[in-house]
Amino acid sequence: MSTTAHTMALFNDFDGAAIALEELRSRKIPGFRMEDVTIKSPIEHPELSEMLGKRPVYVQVYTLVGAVLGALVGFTLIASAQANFLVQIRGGRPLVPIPPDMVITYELFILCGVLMTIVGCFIGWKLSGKRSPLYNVSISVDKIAIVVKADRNAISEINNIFSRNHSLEIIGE
Amino acid sequence: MSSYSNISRRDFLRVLGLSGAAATLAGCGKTSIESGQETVQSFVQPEDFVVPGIGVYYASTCTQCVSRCGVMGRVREGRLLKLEGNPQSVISRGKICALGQATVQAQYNPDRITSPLMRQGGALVPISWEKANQILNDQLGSASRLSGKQIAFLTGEVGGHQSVLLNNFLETFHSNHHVVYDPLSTAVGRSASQVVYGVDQPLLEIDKARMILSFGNDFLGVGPSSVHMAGQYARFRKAPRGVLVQIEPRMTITGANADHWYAIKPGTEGVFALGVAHALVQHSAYSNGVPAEVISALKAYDKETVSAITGVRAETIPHLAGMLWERSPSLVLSGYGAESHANGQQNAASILLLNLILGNQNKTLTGQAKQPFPQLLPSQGSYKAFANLNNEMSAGNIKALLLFDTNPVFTSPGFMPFAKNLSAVPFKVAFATQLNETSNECDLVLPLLSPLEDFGTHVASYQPQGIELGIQQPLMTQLYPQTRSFGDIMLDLLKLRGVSEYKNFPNYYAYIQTALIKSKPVFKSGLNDQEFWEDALSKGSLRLDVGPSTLSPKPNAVSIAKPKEEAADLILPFHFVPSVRADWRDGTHTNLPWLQESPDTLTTVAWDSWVEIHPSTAEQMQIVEGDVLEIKSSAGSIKAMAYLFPGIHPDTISMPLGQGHTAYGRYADGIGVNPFKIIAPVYDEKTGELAMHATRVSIRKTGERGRLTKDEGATNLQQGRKLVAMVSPDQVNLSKEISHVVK
Amino acid sequence: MIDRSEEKDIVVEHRFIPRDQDIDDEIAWAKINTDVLQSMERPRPLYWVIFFASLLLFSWGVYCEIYQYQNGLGVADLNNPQVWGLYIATFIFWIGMSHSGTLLSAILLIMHADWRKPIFRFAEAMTTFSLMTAGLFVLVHLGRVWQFYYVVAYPNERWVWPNFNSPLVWDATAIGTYLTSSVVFLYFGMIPDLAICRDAASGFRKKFYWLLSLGWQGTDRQWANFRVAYLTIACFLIPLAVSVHSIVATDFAVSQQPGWHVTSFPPYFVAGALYSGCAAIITLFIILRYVFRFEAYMTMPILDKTCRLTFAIAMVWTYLNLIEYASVWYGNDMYAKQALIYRATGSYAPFWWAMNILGSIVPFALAFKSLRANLKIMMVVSLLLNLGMWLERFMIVTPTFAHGYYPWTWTNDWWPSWVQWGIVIGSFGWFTMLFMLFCKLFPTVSMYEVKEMVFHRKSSRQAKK
Amino acid sequence: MSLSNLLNNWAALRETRPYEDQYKNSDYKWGMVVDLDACTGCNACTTACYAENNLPVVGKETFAKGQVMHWLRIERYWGDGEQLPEFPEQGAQFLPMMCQQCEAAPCEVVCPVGATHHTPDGLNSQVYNRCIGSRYCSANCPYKVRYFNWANYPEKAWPNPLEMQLNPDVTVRTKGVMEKCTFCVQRLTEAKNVARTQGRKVADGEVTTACAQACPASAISFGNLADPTSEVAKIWKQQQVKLAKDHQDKEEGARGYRIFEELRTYPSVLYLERVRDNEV
Repeated sequence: MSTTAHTMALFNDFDGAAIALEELRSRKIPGFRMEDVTIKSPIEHPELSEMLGKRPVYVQVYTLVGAVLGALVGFTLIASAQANFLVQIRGGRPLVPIPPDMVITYELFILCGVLMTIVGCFIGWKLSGKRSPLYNVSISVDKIAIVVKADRNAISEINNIFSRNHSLEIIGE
Repeated sequence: MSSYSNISRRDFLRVLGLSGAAATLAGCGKTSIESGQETVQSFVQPEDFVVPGIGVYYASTCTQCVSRCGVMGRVREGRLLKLEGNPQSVISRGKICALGQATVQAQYNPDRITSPLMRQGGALVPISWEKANQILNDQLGSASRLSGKQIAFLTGEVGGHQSVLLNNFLETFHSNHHVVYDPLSTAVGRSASQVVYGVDQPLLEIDKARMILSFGNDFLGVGPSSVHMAGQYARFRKAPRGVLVQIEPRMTITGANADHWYAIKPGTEGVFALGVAHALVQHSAYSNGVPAEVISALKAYDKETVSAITGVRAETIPHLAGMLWERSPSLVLSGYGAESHANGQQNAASILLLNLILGNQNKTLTGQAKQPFPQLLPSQGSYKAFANLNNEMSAGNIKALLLFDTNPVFTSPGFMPFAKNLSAVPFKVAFATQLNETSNECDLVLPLLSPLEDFGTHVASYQPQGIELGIQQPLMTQLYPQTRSFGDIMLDLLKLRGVSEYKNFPNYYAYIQTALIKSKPVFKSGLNDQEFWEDALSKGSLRLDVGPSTLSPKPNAVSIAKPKEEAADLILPFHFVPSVRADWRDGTHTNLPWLQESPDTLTTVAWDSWVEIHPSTAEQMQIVEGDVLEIKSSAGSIKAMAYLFPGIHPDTISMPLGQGHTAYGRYADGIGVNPFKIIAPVYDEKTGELAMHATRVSIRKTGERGRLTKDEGATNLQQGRKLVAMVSPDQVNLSKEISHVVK
Repeated sequence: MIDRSEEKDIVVEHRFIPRDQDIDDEIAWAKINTDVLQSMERPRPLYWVIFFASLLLFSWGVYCEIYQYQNGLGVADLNNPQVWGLYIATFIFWIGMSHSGTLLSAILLIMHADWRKPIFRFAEAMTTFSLMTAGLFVLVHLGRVWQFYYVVAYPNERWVWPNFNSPLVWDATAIGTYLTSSVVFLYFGMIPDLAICRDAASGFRKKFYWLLSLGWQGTDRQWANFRVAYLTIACFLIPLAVSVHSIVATDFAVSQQPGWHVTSFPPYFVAGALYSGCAAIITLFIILRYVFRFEAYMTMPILDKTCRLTFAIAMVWTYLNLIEYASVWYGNDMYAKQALIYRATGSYAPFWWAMNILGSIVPFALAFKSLRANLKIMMVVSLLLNLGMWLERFMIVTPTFAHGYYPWTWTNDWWPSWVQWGIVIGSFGWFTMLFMLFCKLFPTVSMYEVKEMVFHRKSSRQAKK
Repeated sequence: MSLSNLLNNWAALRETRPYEDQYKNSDYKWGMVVDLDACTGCNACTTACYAENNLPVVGKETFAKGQVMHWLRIERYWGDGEQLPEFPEQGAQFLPMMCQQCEAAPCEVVCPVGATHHTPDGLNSQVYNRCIGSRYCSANCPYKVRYFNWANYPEKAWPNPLEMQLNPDVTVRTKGVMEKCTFCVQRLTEAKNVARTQGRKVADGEVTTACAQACPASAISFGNLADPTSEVAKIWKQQQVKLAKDHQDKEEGARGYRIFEELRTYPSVLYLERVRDNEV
């Protein structure tokens, strides 16, 4: 069986959780790294997540790629389609007219941008990856949870820290 | 013209309807039926020269109106698709009118009758030809005792060998009782020009005239040869450009194309003409050659008097006189409008008098070429003959009545109880392609081939250039096996009557082929009989190039009365002027969908009847478009929607003839109303013809309002756009232009 | 369909909330959950009345469409030149309606105006559904609807493509993009709430929400990515929304018709769109507030703000409207001028004046606080505004056709047939039906955002102390 | 390969029309001249069009709805101003109006599916199979000469045996497609094929439209503008109207003009002004 284990503590409010986190960080527990801490909360709380150290987000990169590709591929496809269409003059306009193509290019630019953003976000969520079993419905109501992954022997100490900071409930594996 | 006196039945040539120039012929040509029928394709075995997918053209002659234009039919895989003008015909010059093209729909009309019909218990039921022939034999066969006036043939203006056979058939009853009824007969005009020129219908050289002064003459619409005249008109408009002035109470198509159009009180056209004549004879250049009594009689027609009577501004008269003076040769025309009044012939004569004064005869006005086939000319209709027949019928003197190419029940005026009298006639036979109000009342209806399935010969009463003997040939196999050619039926009837001369002719085709081949010498053709015949068939006509004859007018024949103003009628304040649409005529053609769907070009109304009323009059009476008006005359009343029409005299209202059918097929029935029924019994004093434009009526708003079915939108003005630009002749240089008018 | 006993256990507590406060920040998070979830469980009876009424209208519309499909567009009494009639007018109307959702959601999100939070969800839903409705009209007005896919640029062996010069193809692309994006935006912003539903629900509904919530656990990583992605999409949506309606405007501005060939059309259309959208939001706000007992969340101060926003946009629209008239008037293009004069004096003049009054005068009702505070009046006003906006679209289409370049085809008395009216009415039924279904299936008030709102407001208030 | 095609022919793909001598090197450019001075408004041309192009007769009710299908209509105006004269003293002004076959046709640009486009011989063609019936072309046509199949007209228009008259060279259009005057393209195609098999060009006067053929006053003439020796080309030249110009600088005396020239549609139909004598 693996040497690591998970534990989760529920807190009433962000302040309680914050103190607990602070203590976790200050006490250098062997076999415990701050990176392995996850917060689960009903709403977003940037200050709290900052205490976990930098956790970069790459969504914008996907967005950029999507938008740029969308525009380029879009224009090329349209223009070459027009160039290939059995040569038909319409209203004396050029066969490959720039302004109309710009309109469509613009739309594709946005469309691909949006879609790639979603893709980026899903990747950020490690979608279809396994979700941790340590979850409690009250999180979606009003409780804040701190989930820790650490060596088995560190778990008990961590749990102590939680209980000392009067967490409502501690759930292990 | 329908009289056919002292014919000796042993005169074979007469049997063939040849006389005059052709009367000194002999010998007999072989007949080949097959050769003729090769012009007809069948779906099953196309002839060698029929390439599937390629349209082949065959020449024939149009029978829709009296013009008898040469036409070509486009035939594909045995189907007739379209009619075009035949360039080899000088009458049509390769052009064709709407009415002519619509013949195709008479051919394919879904309401055609496909077998003989017999009246049984009030209704017409289909019967076999055997039965029909038996009935004919019983009634008209050699056993029949009918003779003289007891039998009558009532037809439209039939001509060619049809009329020859028809008259020869009557002849076997010792009868010449062939009554021709044309509700829009030009008898008055003909008689007037007889008086002035000694001919029925002088030749109009429109393109030669530099100015045309037309009193309601609709030569572009219902003229004697409107397609030909449209071409002449186009040339007339090219440099040196002629000027057309039209004077009439209700604008015709011709009036719509005039340089200047004057609205005049109906029936006063003659007075106006005499006013112009008066203005002209002031100048010695015009007075000499004019009898003194005429000049003195004209004195009464000073411009004020004339203006008072006609309602046209006084200064117009010297102005027009001046123009006629400048623009010689001119051409003055009297038209149906001017002639259809109590003083109709008087009007026409006075108008034609102007030509004499202006010396237009033999310049723009000549006589037609000498006619070598007088018997083939269409017999001209007259109301008087028709009225006499009606009296005979009501007196019960008519025992058998044969009807062909006419619809008197629909076109007879409302005051005449024709329908009632007709039902009293013991034996009534109708020859028809489609049932109509009249054939519906008959005891026996014989189904005819459509004009496009039949053979025929035609000599137009108006021969614009030389003589053209139009040949009508089938453009496709007959649609319905039970339908037969009128000619064939007549031949059979003649055989029933035991006339021996017709035994040699198996059918009408053989008959006319023989007849025409016999007439070969008239055309000085070098071809042998067979070639001559096939050449004629392929050209669609036989031509004789003879120049026009000269006219010898008789000025002092015109009697000029004192001008008198007609009293205003308080009960019936409005003049009623029924208008004739070129493609509807008297209503014979309103069963053709194309002609119903094509909007009247002046009002753009389609699929309906309407009442044309001048906007100012409408304003006084608070009438707006769509108001249902009741038009009441002494003879009856009809209802139709109002259309505000500026091209009409404010004291006049007008309605189109031809609508209001009740038994003429799905496209005509229940559409509009029939103005014939409110025509009042007013007759031309000289000829006794019914005066179609002399009816007085009153208008009543019924309170109902509808929506006219018309093509024009919310406006009939150009609203500042340059759609139809108008320029005056001095702004353009016509002489430099490339003209493409067919000569 | 709801009996009294159930009624009892729903309590809407009435306690004092300062008038300036958008929402009671003492409200407990747990209560937010229960309130919103209950709204999905047991709405007031009126809900069902509305739902079935709209179902009825929709089925009538379907009947009319089938009738038209069978007999051809002739039964709509369209003709030459009146080729479009109500279909295209109503199409623009629905497209316009769809803009407010984006406005409230995206723009206010970026501007950190947090009073949007209780109402943006249904606004976005409105966007999505009105877009779907608009899409219907594109199909309905086609002569051969069964061939509609010719407009789509799908690869085919004959290299036949749509005509990319045609504004209609631009439309198709723009609307397609907009629909996709706004659906994504709506759904994406809903994921945390879907998780809440998942946790609260049981049975097959649990499965349903479990699937939709994409394993949301509210971890810090999920929140971080979520925030960025959501914001990015919002940023995309704003220019997109603007482009969509300006492209719809080009349908007309690009064409030759006098009265359409106007440079100021795109901004004019966009303003009109936002205008009608906001008016519709007010309407739905009032309805939802009652039907789902959202008095505690859709509060009067928020309505007040929405109304003020609407008033501002109404004034922008009025300005652009006048600009259009002015530019036509002084542009001295005879044809356009005739068309304008015809609109003001011709046979459609009553609608033109009604449109101007409803669009530019009536909104002044929104300028008075006392009136803004009165739900009934606001209901009526918002409906009037939308009527005005519909008339605007009608004026753009019908009188212009009636009075184009070519006098011969001028028509004064053209009027749509019952089929057209039927389909237009049906479209309202279809929209309401979809919207009501949505309200039943998904949380109409964004729970997590309201929690944030409450949380931040409370903390900032305590900080002040 | 699409991309290469795009890049190689970039210049050609960016060409704007019409331009001076555009048809100099092409075999055909069909054009028409209508002499309004000769036109008598007799309806022969419209009937010919019905016969040649299988136009359905729609009947009274449909006609009343404004859903009539005449490709060629005769318009009748009483004046050019905005006031109706008391009497139309210079007669009526007739205008045969059919598709103007514009060189820069507003209808072509807006069709979403490219059902209408310009052919090499300068016709504004309509592909019925491709048309989805958005009617945008009609909305954008300044002349309003495009006609839409509002119902399944063939069902009722030709009760047996009337359908035997239908021209096999012309499609019978179904419900929901747009149609309009084609300059009798079926005749043109046939003539071109015949000429090609004989290794020559179509001669002047060899082919003409149904309306031009019927017109009793020969007011309509039709031909090949690309051939300077053809009648129409001569008339255009003599009237000093240039196809590719939106404003003609012509000297006094020429009466040729094109309708709505200022809209830059460059029609292929030249109208000759109606001449009427004012001094009468």
